[in-house]
Amino acid sequence: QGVEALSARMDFAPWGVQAAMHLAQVKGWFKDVGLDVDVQDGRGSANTLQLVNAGQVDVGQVQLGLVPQARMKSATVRSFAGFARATDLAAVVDRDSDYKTVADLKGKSIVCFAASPWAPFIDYWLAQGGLDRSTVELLLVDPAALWSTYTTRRADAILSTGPSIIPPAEAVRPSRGILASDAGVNFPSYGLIASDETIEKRGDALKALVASQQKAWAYLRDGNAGEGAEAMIQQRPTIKLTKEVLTRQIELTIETFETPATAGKPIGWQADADWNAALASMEKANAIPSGLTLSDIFTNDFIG
Amino acid sequence: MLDQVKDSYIRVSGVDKRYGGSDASLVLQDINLDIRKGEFVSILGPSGCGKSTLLKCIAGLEDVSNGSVTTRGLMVDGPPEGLGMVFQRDMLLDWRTILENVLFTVELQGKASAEMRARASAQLARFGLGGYENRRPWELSGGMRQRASICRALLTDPDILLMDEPFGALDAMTRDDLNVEVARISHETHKTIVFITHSISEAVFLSDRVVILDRHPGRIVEILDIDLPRPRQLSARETPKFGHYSSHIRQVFTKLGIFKNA
Amino acid sequence: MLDQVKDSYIRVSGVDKRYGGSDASLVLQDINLDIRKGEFVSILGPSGCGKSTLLKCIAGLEDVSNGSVTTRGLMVDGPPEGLGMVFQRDMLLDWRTILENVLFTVELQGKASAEMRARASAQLARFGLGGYENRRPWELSGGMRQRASICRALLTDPDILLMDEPFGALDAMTRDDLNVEVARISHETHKTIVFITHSISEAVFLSDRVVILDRHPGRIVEILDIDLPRPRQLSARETPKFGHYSSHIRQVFTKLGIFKNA
Amino acid sequence: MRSKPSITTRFLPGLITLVSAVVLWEICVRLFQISPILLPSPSTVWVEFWKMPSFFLYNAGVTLVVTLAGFFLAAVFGILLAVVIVSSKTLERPVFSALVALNSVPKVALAPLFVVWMGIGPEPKIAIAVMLAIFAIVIDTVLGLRSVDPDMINLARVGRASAWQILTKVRLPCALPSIFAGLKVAISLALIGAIIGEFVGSSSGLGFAILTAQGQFDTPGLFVSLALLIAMGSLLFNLMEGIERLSIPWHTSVRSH
Amino acid sequence: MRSKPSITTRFLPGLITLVSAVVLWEICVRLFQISPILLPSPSTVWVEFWKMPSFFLYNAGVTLVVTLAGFFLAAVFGILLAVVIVSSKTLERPVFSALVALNSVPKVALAPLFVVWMGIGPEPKIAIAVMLAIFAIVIDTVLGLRSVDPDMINLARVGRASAWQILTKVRLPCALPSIFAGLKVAISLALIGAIIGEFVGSSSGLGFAILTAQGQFDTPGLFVSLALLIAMGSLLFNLMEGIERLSIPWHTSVRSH
Ligand SMILES: Nc1ncnc2c1ncn2[C@@H]1O[C@H](COP(=O)(O)OP(=O)(O)OP(=O)(O)O)[C@@H](O)[C@H]1O
Ligand SMILES: Nc1ncnc2c1ncn2[C@@H]1O[C@H](COP(=O)(O)OP(=O)(O)OP(=O)(O)O)[C@@H](O)[C@H]1O
Ligand SMILES: Cc1ncc(C[n+]2csc(CCO)c2C)c(N)n1
Ligand SMILES: [Mg+2]
Ligand SMILES: [Mg+2]
Repeated sequence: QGVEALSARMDFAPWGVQAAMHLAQVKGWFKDVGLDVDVQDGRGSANTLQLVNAGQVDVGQVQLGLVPQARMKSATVRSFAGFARATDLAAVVDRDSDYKTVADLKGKSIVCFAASPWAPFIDYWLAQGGLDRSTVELLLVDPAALWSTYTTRRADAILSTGPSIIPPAEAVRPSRGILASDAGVNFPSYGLIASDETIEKRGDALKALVASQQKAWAYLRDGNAGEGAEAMIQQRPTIKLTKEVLTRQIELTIETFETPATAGKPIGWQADADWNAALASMEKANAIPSGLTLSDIFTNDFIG
Repeated sequence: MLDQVKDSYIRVSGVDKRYGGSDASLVLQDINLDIRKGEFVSILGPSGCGKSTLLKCIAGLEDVSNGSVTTRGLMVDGPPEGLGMVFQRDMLLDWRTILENVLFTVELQGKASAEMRARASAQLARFGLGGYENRRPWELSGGMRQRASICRALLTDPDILLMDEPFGALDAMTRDDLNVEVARISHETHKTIVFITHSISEAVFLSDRVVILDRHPGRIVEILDIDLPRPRQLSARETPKFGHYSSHIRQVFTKLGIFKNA
Repeated sequence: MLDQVKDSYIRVSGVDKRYGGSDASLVLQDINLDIRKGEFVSILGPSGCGKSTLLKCIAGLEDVSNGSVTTRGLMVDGPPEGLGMVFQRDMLLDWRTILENVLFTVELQGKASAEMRARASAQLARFGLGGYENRRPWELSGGMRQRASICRALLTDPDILLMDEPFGALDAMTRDDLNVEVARISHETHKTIVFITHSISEAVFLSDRVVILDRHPGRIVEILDIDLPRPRQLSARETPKFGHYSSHIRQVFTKLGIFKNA
Repeated sequence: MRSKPSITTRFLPGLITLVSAVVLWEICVRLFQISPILLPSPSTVWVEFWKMPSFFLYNAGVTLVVTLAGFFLAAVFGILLAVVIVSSKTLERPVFSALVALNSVPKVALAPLFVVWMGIGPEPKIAIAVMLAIFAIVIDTVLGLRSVDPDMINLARVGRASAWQILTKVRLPCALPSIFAGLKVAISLALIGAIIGEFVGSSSGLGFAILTAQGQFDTPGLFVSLALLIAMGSLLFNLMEGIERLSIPWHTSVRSH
Repeated sequence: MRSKPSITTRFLPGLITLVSAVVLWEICVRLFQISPILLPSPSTVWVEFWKMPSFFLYNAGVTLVVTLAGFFLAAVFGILLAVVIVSSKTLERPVFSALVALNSVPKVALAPLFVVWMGIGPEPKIAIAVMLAIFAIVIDTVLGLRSVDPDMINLARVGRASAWQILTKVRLPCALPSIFAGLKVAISLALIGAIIGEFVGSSSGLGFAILTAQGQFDTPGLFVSLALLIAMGSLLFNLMEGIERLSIPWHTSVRSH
């Protein structure tokens, strides 16, 4: 029995959410399940989703909330595992500021990038605090400029994900997040996607991949986040990764793993209830029309 | 008609020429000229009368607006075979050495060889440019450039040779020498030569016939047969007959009132 | 020495000239020449002997390798004031009409005016280019271009006029007319004129002195005073004295063995 | 010897190419049933445009303004720098080195710095457009200024032309054909620069529209913006060519064409 | 009348500029205590480079290969297209229109689609480099080919030169100065193209190094890559200039310079 090659593309440059992949690589857990996985860095969730859809890579690890939108635009990808099942989208602000809700950001400057998963929800989200684009200063910049805009205090808030931003910000601008879900934006976070075709034809490989990831995430959850960070540093020697930051990112990511609807279910298992709530908020935000079927968006067939 | 065509090596019949659209003024009007094989014909005329234009029409470089040009009985609609031309400007190519410039046409015709190089060098030496083979055009004086361009035209040994004021930039003595050289070439190789010049004595010395043009529009006013024995020596210029021809041409020009009331 | 400098309007003393590095061969060797105000000096010499180079040195366009040039007692290290020059090539600017080309130098000197335009037009007409004011250079024949460039040099009414084969592309009759015109200008306006030509008779006809150069390297072999009465008519060319000067120059050249054994 | 082509004969072949390319594309997409998220058909793009024509046209207008501002500044400073380079032996190498260095840095990589330094107003966009466009102008203008026949300079020197006159009355007119080549390249680059600038930080313009479309898998929307860019780019280029024809009718490249 | 400058006098001024710019930068950063995350000092960048010299050099090598491949293809196809444009009245407008259209599309916007279509190998990067570089070459070559003195063509025609010979023996040599101007612009654009390509999808090259550095907020690392890009860009440009000098010693722009 030979090993099967599989390419898996991440969302962005290496950060904590990708730890399970690198850990499985280092621990040999891919080999254990008969896989030879090529873990690639990405250029944004949207871009990775496009590549999966075009067949350029087999599997993507992306913000799953993008799948319904993509599906509407005739993409043929589905999620086959959802790890971070709660929303991690957040408005990140100074830790000791007194911003608590959307409404508190009135008159403040908020930075985001145009291709962000946040983009379609911004107006809806602002509206929950009685705001709109005329009552806040919305700066849309390149993803690369996002960070420097926030850390040089050109913006009061950054629309991003809590787990990715808060740990590295600790050193330069200690921050905390105001979760998007507080304002009714329920957006499923990181998980794995593949094209309908791959799902149909390479089920065994996907199943094996999910198994290895479940094992890795469980291991990380059980107090071994630091090892995940080390695995990443080992796998990406030329990139200046900081163990503390990665560890914290892993921990924060794991905090988004549980929703009431998935309590007690295996890691990666997705609940109809969560997705229905997600679709409802997307419909309200006019990000998608109504009428999507859940089976077009995700499957639990590969969760062992 | 057909006989005439056969008889004439170059035949210009009823040629009109305008530059630009049909509204442009006539540059050449009703030019008729038959040149036999081996003949030496000079074209004399005031500046701007259309000599260069006529030569370009014969070479197939300019379309005629009316009438036709044939060489060797064939209609000219592009440069015919076996034709060499010296342009009024020297047209040396800056990216080639002088020797390479002289070899240019030969090269185009795929006839470049070590022997040709030797012939080109010899040609250059004969024209007083020995030692300048590897110089670039911009390192030469005006007259030297002109001589190099004559060498280029001669090297292919063309059957028909069109020369547009080839000796304009040369001093009197060099010019005399080259006159003798051209007369020799014409006599020995039976090339058909059409030669534009501003020098009346040069025209008489070299030609079998001298075509005199007037301008506005350019048209033939007289074709003068030069009945001097060949081969001619420079001393022929001192003969009364020569003087007669020269002063006749001078008279024609004076009658035309060239220049003063242009 | 100082007196001499004061006396001579243009003074070339001990000039050597090489192009390129110091290893390049000499083009001009030990040229000494004093030209008085109002004098007409022609330079005769075989093609490539360095006539144009000498003129450029006088104009301050080329640095001399040795020796010095002064005009009006001042060292030349760039073109001096009140100097006009006709280049061997016509150097018309393609982006200007003929009239604008003629006005070019005047414009540079801030002297363009409606009156100047009228004078330029008149000048053009006198040179047989009436009606071509608004044409572009490429629409003119070689001789017409040359005449336009002479008009340009004359229009500023320069005190010193340097002319490099200005009539090389002109027919005999036009040339005669312009010879008369230049002689008139020289006589009436007392311009100091240095004139390069290939025509011995032109040199004799126009000049107070004729400088004869030899080549390899270019050097003065004789300076001939032309002692003919002024103003001169074209008929002066038929006088015995004229013939004497001409044949003397011819002899000098023959003795130098110009061309044949170059 | 060729007669002057009329406006129709000048633009007809281009138009025919365009139309046939569009038709071919439509056929291919329909034949191979390519998903619109990968490559939408022209008709889809057309329909998409008409869903929000004013949105697209407004953003195109924003980009056009930035492009023209960037191009204009690049032309002025580019020609100025070229003049400096050609005029001054001392400044030549430093200016050139700085320019080459500047040009080797991908503007996209500088995005964070731009936003930090200049915010997200029109300034950084214009700056990027200028930086992208200026190089071609400088290189071509320098070539043009240096290709003048030395005897033409001599002619002006004999007329005691000042350095300024030699520049304006000889060198620059002589260099015009080259300068126009530079400007034609630059106008396209200014457009690209404007888009890159909008990528870096903007909430309007076609660059912004493209990014938004990309983030939402709206490939038809993306293509509407691209089509508008193509239209704008072609228009600007042809405009430059027209200006060239009017400005240098005397040059061989225009005369013989 | 100027004497030929030696290698030292040619490059010394550029070097001095560079060194003084670097020194000034170092002083500013130290004086104003600018955070290295915004703008690192040259010394920080230097130290950063020596932490992983082989990493940076390897990635620079990868980018260099893509750049050269892109440049080479752009040169070949650019000159070819220019020849087609100049030679064929029928193909002229279609080819030109297509080229202008292609050039108006910002490659940064197209890059993601390229990766989607071509994958993440070197192909899309080379394609982007080619597309960015080719336009300047075409425009400048067309100008050069069209600027030939008509009588030079006549000279060749009298020698009964074939169309091919007129092209290779008259038009192309005449056009060389213009072509080199295009190539000098193109080599810089090819480098930028390679980087843009690497931004979108790559796991090596300086574009990749820049992106990962950005992702980690590793500004010093970003600047090492930028410095290497500047070095590479300057080197390639000066190389092109050297080749130009060797190839067209006869042209006024080289002779008088
Ligand atoms: N390309 C052109 N476009 C328009 N008119 C032209 C063109 N070439 C020549 N002409 C006109 O045609 C006439 C004849 O020119 P051509 O060059 O044939 O004269 P030419 O007899 O050779 O004169 P020259 O002895 O001065 O060389 C002139 O009036 C000139 O203005
Ligand atoms: N730019 C240059 N570089 C090198 N050598 C040159 C240059 N210009 C002229 N020469 C050389 O200098 C010599 C004299 O040239 P010049 O042009 O002064 O001759 P000329 O007497 O005017 O000849 P012509 O009557 O043919 O015009 C020639 O041998 C020529 O090769
Ligand atoms: C929606 C969304 N927006 C921004 C980021 C930002 N981000 C992605 S990777 C990275 C580097 C962290 O070390 C950062 C800041 C994200 N992940 N998701
Ligand atoms: Mg002529
Ligand atoms: Mg001369």
